[in-house]
Amino acid sequence: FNEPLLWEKGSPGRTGISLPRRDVEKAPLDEKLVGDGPDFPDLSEPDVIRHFTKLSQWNFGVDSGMYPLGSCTMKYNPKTNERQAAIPGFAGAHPLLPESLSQGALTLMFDLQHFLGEITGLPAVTLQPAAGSHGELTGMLIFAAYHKNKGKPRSKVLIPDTAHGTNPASAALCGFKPVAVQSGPDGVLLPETVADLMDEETAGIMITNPNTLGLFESNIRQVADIVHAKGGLVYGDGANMNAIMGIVDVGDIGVDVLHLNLHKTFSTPHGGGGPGAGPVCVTEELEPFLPVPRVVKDGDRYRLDEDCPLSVGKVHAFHGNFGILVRAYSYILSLGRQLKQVSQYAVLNANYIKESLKGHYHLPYDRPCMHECVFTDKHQQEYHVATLDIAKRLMDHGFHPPTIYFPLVVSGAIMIEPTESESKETLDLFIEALKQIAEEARTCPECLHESPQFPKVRRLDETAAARHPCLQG
Amino acid sequence: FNEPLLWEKGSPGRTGISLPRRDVEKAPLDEKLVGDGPDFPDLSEPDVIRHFTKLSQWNFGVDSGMYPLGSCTMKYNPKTNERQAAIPGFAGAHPLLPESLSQGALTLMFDLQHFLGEITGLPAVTLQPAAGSHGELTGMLIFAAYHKNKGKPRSKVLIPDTAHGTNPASAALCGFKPVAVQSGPDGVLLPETVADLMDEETAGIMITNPNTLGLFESNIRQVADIVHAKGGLVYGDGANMNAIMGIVDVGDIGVDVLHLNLHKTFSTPHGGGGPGAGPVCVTEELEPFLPVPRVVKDGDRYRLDEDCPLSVGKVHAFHGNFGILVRAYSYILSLGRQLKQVSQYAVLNANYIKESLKGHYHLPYDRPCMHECVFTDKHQQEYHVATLDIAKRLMDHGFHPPTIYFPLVVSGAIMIEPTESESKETLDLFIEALKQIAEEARTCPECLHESPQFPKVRRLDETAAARHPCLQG
Amino acid sequence: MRYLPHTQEDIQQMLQVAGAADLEALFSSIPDDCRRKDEMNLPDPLTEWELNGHMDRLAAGMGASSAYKVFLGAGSYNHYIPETTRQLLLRGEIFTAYTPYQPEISQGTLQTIYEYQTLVCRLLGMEVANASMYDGASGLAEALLMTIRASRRKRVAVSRAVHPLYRKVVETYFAPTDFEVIELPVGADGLTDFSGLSDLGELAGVALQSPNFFGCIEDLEAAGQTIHADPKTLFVVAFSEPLAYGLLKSPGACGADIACGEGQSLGIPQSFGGPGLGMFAARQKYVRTMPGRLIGKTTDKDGKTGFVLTLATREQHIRREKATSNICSNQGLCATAATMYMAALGGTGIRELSNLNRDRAEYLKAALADAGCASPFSAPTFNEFVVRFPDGFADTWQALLEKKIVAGLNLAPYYPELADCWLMCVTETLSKEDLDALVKEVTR
Amino acid sequence: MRYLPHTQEDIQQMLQVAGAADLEALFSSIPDDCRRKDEMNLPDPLTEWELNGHMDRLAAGMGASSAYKVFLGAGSYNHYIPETTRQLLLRGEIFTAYTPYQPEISQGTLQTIYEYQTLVCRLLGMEVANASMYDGASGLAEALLMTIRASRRKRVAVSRAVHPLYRKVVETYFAPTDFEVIELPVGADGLTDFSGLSDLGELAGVALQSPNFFGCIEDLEAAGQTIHADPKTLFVVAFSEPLAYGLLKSPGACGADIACGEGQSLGIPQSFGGPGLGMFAARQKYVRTMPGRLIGKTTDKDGKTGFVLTLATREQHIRREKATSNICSNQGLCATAATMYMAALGGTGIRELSNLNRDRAEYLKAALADAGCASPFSAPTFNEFVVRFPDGFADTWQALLEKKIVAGLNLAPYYPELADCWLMCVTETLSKEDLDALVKEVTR
Repeated sequence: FNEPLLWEKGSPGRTGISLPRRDVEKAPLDEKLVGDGPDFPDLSEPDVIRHFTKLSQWNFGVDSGMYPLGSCTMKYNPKTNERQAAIPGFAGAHPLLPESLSQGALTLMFDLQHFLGEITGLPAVTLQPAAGSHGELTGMLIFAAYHKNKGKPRSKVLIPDTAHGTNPASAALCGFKPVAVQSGPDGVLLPETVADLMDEETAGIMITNPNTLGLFESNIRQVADIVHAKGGLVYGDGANMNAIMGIVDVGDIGVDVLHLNLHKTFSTPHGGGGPGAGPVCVTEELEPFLPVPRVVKDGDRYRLDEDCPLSVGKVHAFHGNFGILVRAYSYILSLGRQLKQVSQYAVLNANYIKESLKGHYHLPYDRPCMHECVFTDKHQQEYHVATLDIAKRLMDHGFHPPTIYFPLVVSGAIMIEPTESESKETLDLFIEALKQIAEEARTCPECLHESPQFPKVRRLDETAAARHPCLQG
Repeated sequence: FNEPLLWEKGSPGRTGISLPRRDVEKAPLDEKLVGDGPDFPDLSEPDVIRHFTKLSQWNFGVDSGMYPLGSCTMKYNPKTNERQAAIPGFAGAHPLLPESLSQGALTLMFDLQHFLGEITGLPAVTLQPAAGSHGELTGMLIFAAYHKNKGKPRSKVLIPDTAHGTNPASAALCGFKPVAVQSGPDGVLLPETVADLMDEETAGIMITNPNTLGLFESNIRQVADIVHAKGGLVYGDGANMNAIMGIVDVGDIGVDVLHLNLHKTFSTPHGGGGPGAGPVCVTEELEPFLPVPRVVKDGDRYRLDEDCPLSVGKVHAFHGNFGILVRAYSYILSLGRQLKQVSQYAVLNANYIKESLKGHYHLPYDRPCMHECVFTDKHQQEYHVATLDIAKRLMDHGFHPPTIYFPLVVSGAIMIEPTESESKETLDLFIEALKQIAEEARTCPECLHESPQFPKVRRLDETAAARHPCLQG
Repeated sequence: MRYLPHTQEDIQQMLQVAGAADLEALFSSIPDDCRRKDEMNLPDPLTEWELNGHMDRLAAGMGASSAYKVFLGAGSYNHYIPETTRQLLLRGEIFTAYTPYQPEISQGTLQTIYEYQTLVCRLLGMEVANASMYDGASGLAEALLMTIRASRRKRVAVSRAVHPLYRKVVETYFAPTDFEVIELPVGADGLTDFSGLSDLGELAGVALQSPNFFGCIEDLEAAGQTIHADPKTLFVVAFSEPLAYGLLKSPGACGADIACGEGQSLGIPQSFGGPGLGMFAARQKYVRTMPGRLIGKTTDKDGKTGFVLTLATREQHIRREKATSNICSNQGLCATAATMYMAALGGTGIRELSNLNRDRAEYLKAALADAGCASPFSAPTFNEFVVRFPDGFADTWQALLEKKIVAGLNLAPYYPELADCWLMCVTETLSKEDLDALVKEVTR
Repeated sequence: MRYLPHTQEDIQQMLQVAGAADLEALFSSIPDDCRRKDEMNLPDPLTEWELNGHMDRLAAGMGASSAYKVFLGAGSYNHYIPETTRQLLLRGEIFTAYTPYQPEISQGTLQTIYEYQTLVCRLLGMEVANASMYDGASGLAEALLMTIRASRRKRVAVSRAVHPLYRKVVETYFAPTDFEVIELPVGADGLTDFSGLSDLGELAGVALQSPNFFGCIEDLEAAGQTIHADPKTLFVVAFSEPLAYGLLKSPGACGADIACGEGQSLGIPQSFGGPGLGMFAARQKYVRTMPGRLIGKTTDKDGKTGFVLTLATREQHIRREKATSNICSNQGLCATAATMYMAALGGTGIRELSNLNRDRAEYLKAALADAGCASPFSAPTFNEFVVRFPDGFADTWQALLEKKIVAGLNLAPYYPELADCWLMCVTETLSKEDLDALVKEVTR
C-alpha cells in the first residue's frame, strides 16, 4: 500500500499536538519582521501515528534481520540503552548547566573517556566529534596543529587504498593533499611502499586497521616506525575496532590518533543515517591538542576545562552527541571485560562465513580474515550476474545485502560483516541463501536481474534521480 | 517471510534476560518436590526482539489503518495514556499497599468513578470488572442479589435479539434463563412485546442501547416502565456508549445497571484480545450491592471500604484492571466536556458512511443511525458474492473488515463502526473501496472469492482447525 | 483536539451528505424525553503537559517498588521486567489490534498466543491452555465451574490455604448457583489437610494452591493420588506464583486435571493489582468444557501454515447461554507480555531465576528465625513465608514505612488465628543487602 | 551474556569450519608483537538492573528541566515533546536501520527524510535542504566553506551576535585553511552593525544569526540588501531557534542564499547538548556545492514512485578529497524526530506555539523591566533576551539554584563587555506562574 506524502494529507485547522494553555497577552511585533508562517499540513494525532507507522514498515533494520553491511558493524542495539538515554535527568539536561548541576553527566563522560582509553591503549580522549568522519576531521586538525606547533606545517597525508572512503575528504578539509598508497599483493600495506612515499612534507598516514578487506595490517609496527622516523604521525581509523578489542593495544603498535565509531563498535543505533559519535583517542603527547572543553576531575568533583592553549578548539557547539555517549557507556558497563568476547565472536562469525562460501564465490584474498570478509562476483560474471544482482536477491531472502563495490581495490566486491550478534542458525540461513543465489546465477540469471521481488518498490532509477533532481515536494 | 515458532529456534545455554547476581547460598529442597523445569527454548536478546518484531508486522491494528469493526469501537488509542500507565508509582504499586501509600491510586479511582457516574447518570460505580462481559456478570449478580434481598429470587431475564452476543451467557452464569425478545419491524423494541413477556418470575431485561443495528431504542422509557412495574430491573449494555455521551442520561431514561467498556468508549487499547475494563454503574438504590472493596472518601483521604453486607462480593482478586483505569482516566481528563463531541462525530461518521453507501449495498433499516450502520450482502448475492468475500477484499484495500454476520437478526450483516477518530479523507477512501468492491462483485466475483491476496496468509481452513485441534506445538 | 480530526468544513460537508442540518439533528431518532437536558459536569480538558504533571503528582506518593523496599507478595510479585518486553509491547500493531477475528491480518497476535499456549502447557505440564482468563481468582472460579460441567456433580472443595481473595471470588461466582463450595482445613505444617476428604461425598473437583497462600509448597503428588481416589473428581491446582514451576514439579506431572492461576509474575507490571493474567490449562480430554479462547494451527488455501481462533462453539458468541463461560475480552496483551518474558528467560533462565527467588527467601527466613522470629509452619516454602513476630510488631511495621520499607502483610484480616503473623515475600529484586537491612530493622 | 548468542557448542562447530583450534587461533594473522599482552582493565559487567540503578543515580543529581525551572536557552531549548514522537522513534525498523544505501528496503527512512527536506525548505523559505548536518555550529562552518566554494573567494564575515560557540567551531574549521574570517560588530540595539561592511573587500559570504545570540531579531531583509550589494557574496542566515520561523519572515523571503542552524527545538531532547540537528538549506542554484546527503524522488522499474539517495557525486565516498564535505553519518534519527514533530505541529500549530513562546518571553521581559532590570538592547526579541542585573546578582543567581531555579546564562565568559548581563530564555514549558515566581525571586 502506498502512503501519501505528508502534505498530500491533512486539512487546515486540524492539529496533532497539544498546545499549552495561553496565559499571557499577545505581544505586538513590528509587522515588517512577521512572515506568513510555513506551509505545513495540519494533521491529527492518529494521522501522524499511522503515517510514520506505515513508513517504518517499509524499512529494514537490525531488528528486522541480519544486516551484514561490511565496515558498518550493524550489531544488535540493546533496548536498555534507549531507556538510559531517555532518563529525564539526562534527556532534559541543558548543556550549559552549572557544573554543580552537571556532575552526573560529567562523571559519565569522564568514565567513558577512561574506558575508551583502556580499550584502545590511547589514554587521552575527546568525546566531542559527532560521527566517525567528524572524528577523522578532528584527528587531521590535531595533525595540523601538531606540526604547526613544531613550527613545520606539512602538506600531505598518506592514505592506503584499503582505507575507509571518508579519509581523503577529511584530510582535504584540513588542507592536506592525500597521497594514495597501494597495498601489497596480500592485501596489506608493505613497509617499503610507505618508506618510498614518506617524507618531511608529509604529516603522517591514515590507516584503517583491520583494513577494508577485513585483513589485519600485519606490518603496522614497521609502517609506524617509518612514519615516526620522518616526524610524521599515525592516524588509525577505528571504525573496525569491533575486530580487536582486547586483542590489540592500538597505542602500543604505534598509532598516535584513533577515532572510534560508537554507533558501530559500541552498539548505538545508526538511526537511518545517524546520529553517531566519533570520539578521538590520542597519546599523552598529543593530549594538549584535543578539543575543548575537556572533562577533568578535581578530587571527587568533575569540571570542564577550557584552558588548553594548544587545543584545536571546538568541533561541536556543546559536548558532542551526549545521548549517544550514554548508550555506548551503558553498553560498555553491560559487557565489561566481555568486550574481548565480542571481538572474538565477530571474527569467528566472519571466518565461518568466509570458509562456508569460498567454494561458491570468488575470494580474492584467501587468508584468515578479521571481522569481515570480501568476496567478488567473478564466478558469476560468466552468467552476466553481477554483485548488484546478488545483493538485491538477498533482499528476497529476508536479509539486508552486504556492502557492495567497496573496497574499490577489489572489483565487484561483496563485503560481509556479520558481527557477533548473529547466531550460528542465522549465519547458516544466510550462507544457504547465498549458495542458492550462486546456483540461481547458473540456472536463472534473469531471476536475479529481476530481483528484488518482495519489497515495496523494485529497483529504482537512480540515474534519473540525479539527472533531474527532485529534492522536495 | 516466515518466522519459526519460538521452540524451533534457540540453543540450550543461550539467554535473553539479565539474571541478577547470586549473593546467597543455594538452599536445599526435598527432591520429591523438585521438577525438571519447563522445556523452554533458550534465545538471545536479539532473537527475542526479531521474533516479536516480525510477528507484529503481520498484524493490523488501529495504528495501521481504519478498523471499522462494528460494536467494537476501535478508536485511536492515545500514546500519552501509555506513558501514564507506565509511571513507576503506578506500574510498580502492590495492590495491598497500606492506604497511606496508595492515595494516588485511590484518588484516581474515586475520581474515575465520579466521572463515569456523571457521564452515564448512574452515580454509583464499581471499577472492579476486568472486561465487558465481566461487567455483565457483575450486573447479573446484582440482579440476583437484589431480588434475593427482596426475598423473591427470580429465574428469567429478557434479552432482545438486537442485544450483544455475550448477554445470554452472562445471565446464564447467574442461573437466569434468558428469554429472547423479538425487535419490531423498525429494528427497535416494542413496548407491547416486552409487556407480553415480563412477569414476576423475570428479574429484568438486558438492553443494548443503541442496539446492535446501530439504532437508538426509542421506546426505552416505556420498556423500562413496564419492567419496573413488575418489580424488574433494567440492565443497559453500555458497549455502545460512544454514541450518546452528553446526549443521553442513561440513568434518567430508566436504566438501573449499566456496564461500560473502557477499551471501547474510553480509548484504551484492545491489545489483540484484552485486557479491557468493564466498570458497572448503578442507581443509588443498587449501590449497596456493588462489589467490595469500595473506594470511599473520608475528608481529604481515600480508603477502601469492605463493610458492605449486601455486596455481591468480589469479582477480581484486587481492584480490577487498574492499569486500564489509568488510561481511561487520562482520556477523560484529556477531553473533558469534549466527550460530547466524540459522540457527535462518531454518529456523524456513521451516518456519512450509511448515506454514501446505501445505493451500493442493501441497507435493511433505512433510518438515521447512531455510531454504526448495518448493511447486508443482499445485492451481491446474485453474483454469488457474500459478506465474507466483501470483508476479505477490504483487506486488499488496506482496511480492516467490519464486523460480519452480526447481529444475527440481519442475514449477511456488514456492521460498520467508523468511530470519531477517522477523518473525512479516510472515510472517503473506505467508501470508495467498498464501491469498487460492489462493482467488482458484478464484474469479477472470482476476484472476491480469491481475496485476500496481499496479507501474509490467504483464507485459512477454520473447519480443519476445529475438527483436528492443534492447540500447542 | 488532537484526537478529533474533523474541521468545521469537514463537518459541514458531511452533515450535508448525512442530511442533517447540524450535529444535534443527527440525534433526531432519540425521542425528546430521552435527550439529556444538562451538560455533563466534567472538568476542562487538560493539555498533554498538564496531564503529565497531574499524573506524576498522583503517582509520586505511591509506595511503589521504585521508591520502597516492598516485602509484599500474596498474589502480586515484584519481578524485574526486561526493557525488551516494555518496548516490544509498545508496537502499535500489537497493542492496538482487536481480538483476532480476521486471521489473515492477525497472524502476529495468533502466532504469539499459540506460542503462549504452548509455553504455558510446558510450564504447567498440561496438554491444553487457553488464551487467558481475567486473573488468578476468576480463573479458579471458572475452573471449579468447569469441574462441575465435566463431572456433572454439584459440590467442590477448596483448601483454606488457597489465596483468601481468590476464595472470595469463588464465593461470588457460586452465590447465585445451587452449587456448593466446601473448605478444606490447613494442617499445623501449613499444608492442606486432606484427612476429612473422604467424608465429603461426591466431589466435582478439589482445588488447592501451590505454593499456597502461606508460601508453602503442597505435596501435589500425594494430593493428586488422594483426590483421584474418586476417579470422577477433578484435581485443580491453582497458583499465584508461576515462577515456582521453574523449580517445582509441575501440576501436570502430579496428576492435575486443571492448572490455573495468576501469571502477573511473568513480565507484567504489578499495577496496583491489574491487569494481570489468568493462566488456565487442562488435560486434552476436557478441552470442550474449557472456558476461554483457543488458538489452533491450520493451513491457508495455498497450504501455508497459519493460526486461527478455534473451537469457538464453546464460546458465548456462538453457544450463547450454553457457553462454557461468558468471557470475551481476555488479557491478551498480558499473555503476549508473558510470552515475550518466557522467551527471554528460556528454560535455563527460569530455572536459575526460580532458584534465586527461593534461595533469597530462604536466606531471610533463616536470618529472621535466628533473630527469634520463626515461622509457625514447617513445610518447605518458595519465595514467601509466614513469620510470627513478637507483640508490638505492628508498631515496628508502621515505623518501617517511614524508612521506606513495607515489611510484609499482616494476616489478621485474612486468618484471625494468625493475627500475630506476617506473610513475607522475597523476589530477585531484593538483594542480600536489602534482606540484611530488614532483619536489622525488625529485630532492632 | 544476553547480547551474545553463541553457546560453547556453537563455537566449537564454527571453529572447526573456520579451521582454527580455538578462539585465540582466529587471530593468527596478527603478528605476536602486535598482540595485546594484558587484559583490558574494565569493570565487571553490570546486570540490566544494576545498570538501571547506576544510571538513575548518575542522572538524579542533574539540574534537568524535570526537576528545575531552567531559564537557559543559548542554543538549547526546552520545548515539550509529544509522547507520539517518543514512541514512534522507538520502532526498531526506524532506529536500527543504517544509512539508506539500499533503497528498496529503506523507503521508510527515505520518504521520511524527503519529507524532512521539504518541510525544512518550507520553514526556511529555501529551495533545497540536505538530510542534516551534525549541529548548528558545524553546519555554519560548512556553510561558510560552501560560500568559498561557490564564490571562489577566500574571506568571510561573521556577526559578533552569532552564537559565540558556533563562532569557535567556525574558527576551528578555518584554522588549517588559508581562508579568513572577519567579525562584524554589534550595535547598541543588539543587532549586527553593517556600517563597515563595504570596507571589507571581496567577501565570499556574510553570516548573521536571527534571532541572534542575544535573542534579537535581525532585520534580515535590510541585511540581505546590504550584503547583496556585492552580487557574488552569499548571504548566510544562521539560527539556533527554528521555532521563531513559525512567526518571523523566513530567511529565504529575505534573500538568504544559505540558511543553517540548530534544529534541536523541533522535537529533540536537549540531552546535555546533543544529539541535535544541523539544519541546512540553500538556493537550488548552489545544490552542487552543498555538503551532506540529499534524498530525491524517482521511480522504480515498474514506474512506481520511490525515493533514493542522490547527487552523491558531491560526497566523500565518491568524490573523495574533492567532496563538498567529509560528512557521512549525519543526524538522521533527529531529522526523523523533527519531521514527526513538524507533522504534529502543522502550520496552524507552529504559528500559535511560536507566538506563545514570544508572548511569554515578552511578559517576563516587561515584568523584569518594571522591576528595574532592563535589557541593554532595544531590538525586538523572540523567546530570549538579555537583562542587565544590579551588582550582586551573581550571588542571587547562585542562591536560586537552591530553589531549583536556573536564572539564565551569565554573559561574562562570552562577552566581557556584558559581564553584568544575563541571557534569559522562556519557552512554552514555563508558565506565567513560573515567570511571576522568577520575578519575585530576582527582585526580592
